[in-house]
Amino acid sequence: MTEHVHAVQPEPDMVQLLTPEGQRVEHPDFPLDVSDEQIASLYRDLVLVRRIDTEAIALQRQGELGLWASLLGQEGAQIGAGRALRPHDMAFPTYREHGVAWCRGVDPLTLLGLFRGTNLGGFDPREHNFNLYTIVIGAQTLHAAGYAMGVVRDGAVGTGDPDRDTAVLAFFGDGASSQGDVNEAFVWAGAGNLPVVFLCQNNQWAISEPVERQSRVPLYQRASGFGFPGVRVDGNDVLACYAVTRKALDDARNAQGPTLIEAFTYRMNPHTTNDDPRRYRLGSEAETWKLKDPIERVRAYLTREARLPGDFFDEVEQEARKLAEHVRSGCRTLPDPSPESVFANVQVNMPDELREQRDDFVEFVSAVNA
Amino acid sequence: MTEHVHAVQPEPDMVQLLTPEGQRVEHPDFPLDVSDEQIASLYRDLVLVRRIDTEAIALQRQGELGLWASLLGQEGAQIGAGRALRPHDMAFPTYREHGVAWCRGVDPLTLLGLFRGTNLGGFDPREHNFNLYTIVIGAQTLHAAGYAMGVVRDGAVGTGDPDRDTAVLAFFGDGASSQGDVNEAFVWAGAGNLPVVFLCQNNQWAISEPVERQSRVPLYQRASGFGFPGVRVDGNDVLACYAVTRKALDDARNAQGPTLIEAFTYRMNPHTTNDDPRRYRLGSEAETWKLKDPIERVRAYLTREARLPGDFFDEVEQEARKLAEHVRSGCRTLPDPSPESVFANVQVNMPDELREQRDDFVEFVSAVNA
Amino acid sequence: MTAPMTMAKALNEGLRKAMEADSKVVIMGEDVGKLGGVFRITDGLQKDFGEDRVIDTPLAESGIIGTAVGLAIRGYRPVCEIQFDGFVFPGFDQIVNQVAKFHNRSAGLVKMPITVRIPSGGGIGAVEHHSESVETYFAHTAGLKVVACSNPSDAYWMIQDAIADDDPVIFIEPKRLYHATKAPVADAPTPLYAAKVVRPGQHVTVAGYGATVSTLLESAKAAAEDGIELEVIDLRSVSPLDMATVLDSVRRTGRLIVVHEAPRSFGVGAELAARVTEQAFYSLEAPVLRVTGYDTQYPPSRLEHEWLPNLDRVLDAVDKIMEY
Amino acid sequence: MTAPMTMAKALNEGLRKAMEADSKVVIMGEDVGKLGGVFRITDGLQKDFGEDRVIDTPLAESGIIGTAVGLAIRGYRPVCEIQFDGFVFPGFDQIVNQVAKFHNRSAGLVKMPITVRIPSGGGIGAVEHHSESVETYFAHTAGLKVVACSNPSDAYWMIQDAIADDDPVIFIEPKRLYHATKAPVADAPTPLYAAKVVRPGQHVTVAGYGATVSTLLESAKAAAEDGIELEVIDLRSVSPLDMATVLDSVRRTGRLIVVHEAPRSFGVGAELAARVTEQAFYSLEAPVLRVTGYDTQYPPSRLEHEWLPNLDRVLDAVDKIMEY
Ligand SMILES: Cc1ncc(C[n+]2csc(CCOP(=O)(O)OP(=O)(O)O)c2C)c(N)n1
Ligand SMILES: Cc1ncc(C[n+]2csc(CCOP(=O)(O)OP(=O)(O)O)c2C)c(N)n1
Ligand SMILES: [Mg+2]
Ligand SMILES: [Mg+2]
Repeated sequence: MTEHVHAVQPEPDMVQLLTPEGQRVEHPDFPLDVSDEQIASLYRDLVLVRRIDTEAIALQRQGELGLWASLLGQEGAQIGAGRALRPHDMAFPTYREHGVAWCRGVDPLTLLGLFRGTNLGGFDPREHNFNLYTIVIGAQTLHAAGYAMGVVRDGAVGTGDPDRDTAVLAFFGDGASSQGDVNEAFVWAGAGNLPVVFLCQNNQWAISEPVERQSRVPLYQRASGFGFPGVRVDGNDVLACYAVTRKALDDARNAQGPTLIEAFTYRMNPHTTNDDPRRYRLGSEAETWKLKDPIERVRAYLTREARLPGDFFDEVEQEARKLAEHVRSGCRTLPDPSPESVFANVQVNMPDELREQRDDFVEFVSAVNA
Repeated sequence: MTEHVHAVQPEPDMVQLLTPEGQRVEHPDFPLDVSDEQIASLYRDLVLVRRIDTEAIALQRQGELGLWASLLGQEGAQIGAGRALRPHDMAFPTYREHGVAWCRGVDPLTLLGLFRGTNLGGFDPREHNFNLYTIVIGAQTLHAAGYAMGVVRDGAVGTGDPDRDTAVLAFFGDGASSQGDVNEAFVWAGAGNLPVVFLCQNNQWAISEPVERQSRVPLYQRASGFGFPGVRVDGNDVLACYAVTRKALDDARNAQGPTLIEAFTYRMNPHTTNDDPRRYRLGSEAETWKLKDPIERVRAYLTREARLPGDFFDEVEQEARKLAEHVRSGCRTLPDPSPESVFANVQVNMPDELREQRDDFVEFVSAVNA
Repeated sequence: MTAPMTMAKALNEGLRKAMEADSKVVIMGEDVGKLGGVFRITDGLQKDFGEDRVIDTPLAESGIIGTAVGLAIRGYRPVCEIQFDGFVFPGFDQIVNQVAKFHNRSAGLVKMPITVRIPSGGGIGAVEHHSESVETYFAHTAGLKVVACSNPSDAYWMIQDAIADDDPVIFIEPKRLYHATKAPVADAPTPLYAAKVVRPGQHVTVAGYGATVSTLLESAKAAAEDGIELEVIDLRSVSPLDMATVLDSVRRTGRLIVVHEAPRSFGVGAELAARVTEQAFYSLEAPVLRVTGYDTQYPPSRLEHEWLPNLDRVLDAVDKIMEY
Repeated sequence: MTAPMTMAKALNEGLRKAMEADSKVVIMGEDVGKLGGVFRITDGLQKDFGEDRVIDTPLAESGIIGTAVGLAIRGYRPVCEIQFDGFVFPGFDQIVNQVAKFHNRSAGLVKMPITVRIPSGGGIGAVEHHSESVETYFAHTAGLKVVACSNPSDAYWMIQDAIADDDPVIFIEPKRLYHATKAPVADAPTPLYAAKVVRPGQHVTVAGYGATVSTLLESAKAAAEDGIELEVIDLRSVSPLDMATVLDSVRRTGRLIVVHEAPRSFGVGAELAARVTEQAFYSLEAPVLRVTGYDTQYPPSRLEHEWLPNLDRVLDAVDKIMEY
């Protein structure tokens, strides 16, 4: 297999605030004064969500999960964007935003039901202002645009009141950029000046298809033709992702309209636990991206620049172990769905014909289990 | 009703080669040497297709057609683009490209069946390399992209042989620019470097919706984010439309990939004969556009600059009358569809169950008519 | 009872009432604002309720439905207008994969009180895609309800009840009835999901919905002259089906003819035939017969009146079913 | 007879044969190239036939189908892969409004020899949208043919016949059978649109297609032990339906049970019930019964095996139908 060469290279003007070597650099458009404590806390997020991911993969191998979509390599984009959200902002994830879920305060166990097959999501998006995972590629970007229409109609944008003004953050992938729905969401957002930020994690691959199958120009450039700005950020730089997303969300809240952010990153793992990337890409590609690891650069900064003591890292590691244990044991004890539940939520008001089918099904299941 | 103000104004850089006053002007990127004879022949096209349109509207009023979508005001865009096509190029119209059909050599009567309700189109797109009218907004742009994929696979692009190299021209409207299909067609064309030219007739309105409902930036700008050039041309300037489309088609044939052309024009008539524009726009808007009439400026040029004798215009008028008569009488004698035909073309191979239904239907119709 | 009004006017009044009743109701679609929709069903509503509640959307059906889902999550109650039946398909994915599944996906925690209005059916001499009957696609989709109005009074009440329903409802409007006749609006509604016997009769039950109901009533008149009494049922709801009303009738008549404009195969008639045969097997004197659109693409309008279920074809079926 | 192979392999071989037979055949879809598709059905084909004939498309189903229409107009014979059943809906408009209507719109002058392959159905423990049965939507659409393979030999022949057909064919592949068992490929095909009696029996006719056929054969074995002989019919084609084969069987057994994974209401079972009741009314000892998916969204995978038609539910239906 010949090495796959990516035609779309990171732009020189890709926003970066922390180099792969852990050096803080400045960007004129995105000033960021963030304390070392804050950076340390971002480090903690990065490590913890990576651990959640690692555990979930292990659980899948052990047959406890049917499937898992790993975020490995994308922690910087997800934590940076996730931490830029305010509590009352709303996030619309795909199926891979476990890191964003973490930032929203969603218990990792809440995410597992879908992958274990005990439910289809099963949580209330409004509890943490984090939508249910959406599997149909691109569909959620229109939901985000519609939600933003609601925000506008609620008078929750451009009032200047930080506790009132609300932004919406829609996630999608490089492959999703080709879907009609995503482009229609751009139409709605641009023409309607909606308070929505589109965050495309360009992890270079849509399963086996490199991003050039979707576009021969950088994806952030898609925005201008719809009438709003696009910016490419180093998706492995949590600080840059934080700064760029915060700015875009502020603009949205201040009625300045939408922004498209392309977080340039890499899917280090297979597409899902079902996938075999050896069929379509060389391991060497991942090796080069390993050098840009989103966690290592922060660790390097914290040790070299901020000179954090070693026991800080030990504490985070401790916490990660606890979290891992929580995920492991919690997953195994997730309740199986009841046969009733299959019918209970088909609609709010169940028609009679469905009652009969429910009774039939419930009786059958109990007979089988008897 | 307050006057509707269009936010999207024609750009200074909108390509124009013939002013509304009939003055030839040059544009650095689009040199055009056309003889006065050629311009005269374009004038003839413009007058004749306008007459076809006028007759069709009259036929609808008389109940001979169920519906008609008028091209009034868009003759320049359609004749300019239509005449830039080579015989072996392929055009994909919407339902309004009667002028393009004319350039392709399609008898106007062929277009009437659909509007009269005697068929659904009923001609072979390959006969004149002009596709069937497509009513589902935007769908034909993907057909054009797919056809262009076929052209590439046939080795009919970039060979340098003018009789072999083939371009595809896809028409759509300003409203259509919002459809997922149109943007997906841009994705395919850009990522695949397809020999397809997208021609958007921005006639300012999608039925009752002004173009700003679709976009807050000029539509030609949509192209860059998909990786190909976009250009705005004065859609009421037949010479500019000819020059710009010719250049784009040449690029496509030469494997230079797609172009988006926004022909900036105006829908002078109601959306269709069913529509009542008084409900949503002021007549004064049409009045200002009347001053930019695509035919008047050519007539002015031919009289003042080319000094064509009056009898040229008389001849064209004669021809127009003949054509009108052809349309009038031909429409009334269009054959009604046979009951068999409803079933004959459901599929190539008719299943037995359908035969029974056909016989049932045919028998019923003959009974009714008996 | 009000003064007589057209179905178009009744829908317009019903929408107005719904918007007055709940400030979260928003109307969205192509040309629904200033124009009032190509059929004028939303006439005057933008003027009275403002551009924030009566929204002229960009031209994309997936966008219309997809943004409605987002508005519903935010607590709104969107009423989407699809301009013509054939144009619901670009929005089909958002309806089937999102609107119909979201409540279930959320374990019942999020409601999708979305109403999708679809001017439907043929008989108006229109071009391709403007005369189709798409109800079966949605009836086969779990999580959706599908209703059709057949007269101004039902139109007025059903649209309000559909909007007030916390479940997504596909609201089929027989476009050729919009301006067909005027009728007064009853003081109280029939329950949204209940079928209605609109003419009693003891020999044959004929069931339809939407535009075909008037065809059935004419047919009943004609059949009565030959001494055959048809019991005409307006199903009103295609999903769920009010089987109690249908079965009660068929158990009395022993004969059922189902009529709809949609193609016959895999249509509503098939489902009724299956259920009635299963649930009233020993009451049936004859098989359930179907008078429907044929299994073809919708024909050129010059042939649509022959193609559509009509009086003659219904009476043929009546003769046929009486022969058993 | 070949050596035994899986259905996945048989489809792969069939596709290879089709591409060798006609240079206008192109395969297009998401990940069909280097990866060979997420199920490896197109494994190795891009390597052997090149990127021009095995095309990794951008990620958009409407685009995949819409460009296939354009390729067909240009004289190609596209084979589109939809990655999973639930993802056909973004391409639904192009299938229903263009693929199904184009030949008719052109008065028969343009052919649409497009095959849409859809890995379908449940039972693989997948997440939402990956286990659905979408055949009924297409069966209700005039202009489309819908077939489903139930074993490697049919898979090998049917995919070639579907591609060779000048009409558009929706090709349903029961994904849980891809790697389930190996079987040899017969030397000659059964006609594409013919149903097949795969086990004779005199008491009850049970008809299914795709993955349910194996369930029916197991059920027949089990029922035989109780002295009840089921005649098992593999419908193979959902549209058109081979009624001759079904009616011949039902006229002998007097009893019919239809089985499919798709939700019951407005499904394939309803159409068969309607037709059989109409065409064999006096032969029926009992109403046609349906063993199907329930009228719910597809359940979480932990409950799918109970939700899907299975041996126990089929045998329950057999007991029930024998009581008439
Ligand atoms: C409409 C639709 N088509 C196909 C799929 C199958 N599928 C799941 S993920 C995926 C690739 C997505 O790539 P990208 O958008 O880059 O997101 P990533 O997985 O890389 O995060 C595909 C094709 C789907 N889920 N939805
Ligand atoms: C998918 C779809 N939705 C809605 C319609 C109804 N419709 C017909 S024309 C039209 C407006 C089209 O506007 P534009 O694209 O600007 O083209 P124009 O009519 O101005 O030439 C609409 C909404 C349609 N034909 N197809
Ligand atoms: Mg990706
Ligand atoms: Mg327009």
